[in-house]
Amino acid sequence: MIALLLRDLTLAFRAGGGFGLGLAFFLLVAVLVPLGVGPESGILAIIAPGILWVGALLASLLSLDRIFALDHEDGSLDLLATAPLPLEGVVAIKALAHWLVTGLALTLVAPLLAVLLNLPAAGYPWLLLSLAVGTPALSVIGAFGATLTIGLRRGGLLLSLLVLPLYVPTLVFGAEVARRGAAGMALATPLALLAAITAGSLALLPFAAAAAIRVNLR
Amino acid sequence: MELRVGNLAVSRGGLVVLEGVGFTLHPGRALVLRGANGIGKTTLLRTIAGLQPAVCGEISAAPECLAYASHADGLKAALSARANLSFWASVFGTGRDAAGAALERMELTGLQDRLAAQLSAGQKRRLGLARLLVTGRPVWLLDEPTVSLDQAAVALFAGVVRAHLAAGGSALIATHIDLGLDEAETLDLGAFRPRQLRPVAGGFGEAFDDATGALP
Amino acid sequence: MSIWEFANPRNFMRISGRMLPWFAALAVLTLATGLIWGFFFTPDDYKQGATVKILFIHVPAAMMAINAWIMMLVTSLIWVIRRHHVSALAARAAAPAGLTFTLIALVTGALWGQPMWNTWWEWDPRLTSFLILCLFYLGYIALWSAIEDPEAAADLTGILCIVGSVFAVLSRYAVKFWNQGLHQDSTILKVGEEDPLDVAYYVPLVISIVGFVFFFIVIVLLRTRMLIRARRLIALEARERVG
Amino acid sequence: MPDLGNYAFAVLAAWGATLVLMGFLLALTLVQARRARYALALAEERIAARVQPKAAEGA
Repeated sequence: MIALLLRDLTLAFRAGGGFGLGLAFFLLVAVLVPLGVGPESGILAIIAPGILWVGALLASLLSLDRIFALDHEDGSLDLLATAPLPLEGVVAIKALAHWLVTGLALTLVAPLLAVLLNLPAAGYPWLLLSLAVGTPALSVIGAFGATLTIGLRRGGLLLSLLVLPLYVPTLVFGAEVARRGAAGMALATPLALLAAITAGSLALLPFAAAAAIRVNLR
Repeated sequence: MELRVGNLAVSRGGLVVLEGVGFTLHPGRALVLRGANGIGKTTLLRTIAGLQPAVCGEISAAPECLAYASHADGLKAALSARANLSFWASVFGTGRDAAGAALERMELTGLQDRLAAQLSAGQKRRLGLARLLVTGRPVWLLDEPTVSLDQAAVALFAGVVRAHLAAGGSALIATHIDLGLDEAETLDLGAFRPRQLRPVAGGFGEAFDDATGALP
Repeated sequence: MSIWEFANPRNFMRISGRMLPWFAALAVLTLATGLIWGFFFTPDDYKQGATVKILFIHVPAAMMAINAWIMMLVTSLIWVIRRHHVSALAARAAAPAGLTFTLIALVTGALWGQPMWNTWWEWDPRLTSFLILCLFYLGYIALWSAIEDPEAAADLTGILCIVGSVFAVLSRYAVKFWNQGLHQDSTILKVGEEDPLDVAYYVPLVISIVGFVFFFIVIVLLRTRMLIRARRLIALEARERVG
Repeated sequence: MPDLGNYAFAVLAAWGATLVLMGFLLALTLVQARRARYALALAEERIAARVQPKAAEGA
């Protein structure tokens, strides 16, 4: 299991692995939105939590189709399926690797980009916390979506269409936590619900994803 | 570990392509599968490896004793030869030394730090086959193992298989090339081809094509 | 006769072929009655004026948009658990109907919202939920048509439908939480309470709902029969190729 | 025709859109159903034509 995690991380950091891609996209969103909306810091401060959450969501969407499609193409998915690892574990590890290179990285750079967007000072810890709690759900849900489109040649666009509606609850609660944090409101309820979605997805979706992989291998 | 296969039927694309397949593979023996292209050698091997469900029949060996090597080598182009192999060694829990020993056996030690992307087709194939050595599993299922190997490499690989058999392992090989294995018997799959291709029971094909005439 | 008789495509074709004209007649009858009554013979509402006439298409379409998804969930579960092929095809057949109803609910909602709330689009929880439902339908239909192997397509869309249902319910509550909304609560089940839906609207509305149900049944039957024929065609061609 | 007052546009547009969408769904379904029926009938005929001579030889 650890070997698989290390391999996926190594591959992500090697050339063409897509590690920088998500971060660069995230940065672009944070730079382009003020250019589009206008430089008024009051408006930016209000929309900052939402923009950062949507940016994080799209950045993590960007690299989803690599999770399984590459392994399917070069045959390692077959070999992994016959290896002494449960497929559910393979899915969980791959989602974890995806989270480490996208979700975690995005969480860590989010405060820097929040400066660009004039996020009120009170919002920083909550923005970080909401991303840290919510992005694992984005990776697991995305990994599930990726297993549905493994066998398709141009599955990228379809994958986005399948995954986006599944992302809605995570986005709503995650952005709500960040927004309420920035406005200094009570946020225990959305935070608890966000954590519940993450925990539930982590616990159940690997099984659905493993079933989908088995269907695709046959 | 004895691999016994009895009355096995396998399907591809919703059609039964082989049925009544039966053989026993004893430790120390090899069985070469022969048959024209498209007869279902790959399908049979994948079914035995547990990657796809059998239509019916028994396979005695648990998937835990089988090591499957497909057409594709499952190599990561961005990793070195050694890193590729060490990964599989740790997945199969055979330890750090297994990868080095396997590289040596397949005469890849000199290339171990090269990225897999920079290996030639034959070298990649050898690296893919070296993976079998690090699985530590007794029954090898090999799908066209000699593709893109030159004569010397074929002989090298035949030696590796022979050593595996001598150590009490066994191998089921789909190939057109004579590996020169004295321990090998041959099984012609042509005999198991159904006289008329029929859809799998319970599949979409059978449900909609029972050949009893038009739908009402 | 057990309901599983339908699981055999041949039985399904025979029985559905016999039932189809009756359902079609019922659909025409109830739809015509409900809609004509609703459009021509109902009074204007004292608050909403003539726009209340949109009720007779908006409410049934919205109900059927959700019911179609529920039917897809049930048939997908039947496929995943009991592996009856007709069930998988019925799930596929229901999707375009569900998508159409969702679109109708959205369009009529927007047209109704404009005079009432003074805006074409409001990020109201119900409207937003329907927009998300629309995305679910699109993804489901796209996945069906993208996968060639029929068995794999049925399995993967089944898994998507089951997982998607859970997330659809979650989205519903998430969106409710996110914005309490302008939308009035559903009043149809509150007859007899304080501000009930007037009986003058109630009867034609129920008839029109029944009409939408029959319309849905007719569409699903027609499409399932079409998909069964398409499957048999694929099976025959496969047989022809291999000789 | 009932008097729709100020809301004529909203009501007529909503009803029109509904009828168009439902009509489109019905028409699409009927066309697809007809096409499937036709294509299948052709294939059945072709197969029947191929099977019958064989059966005659056998007898």
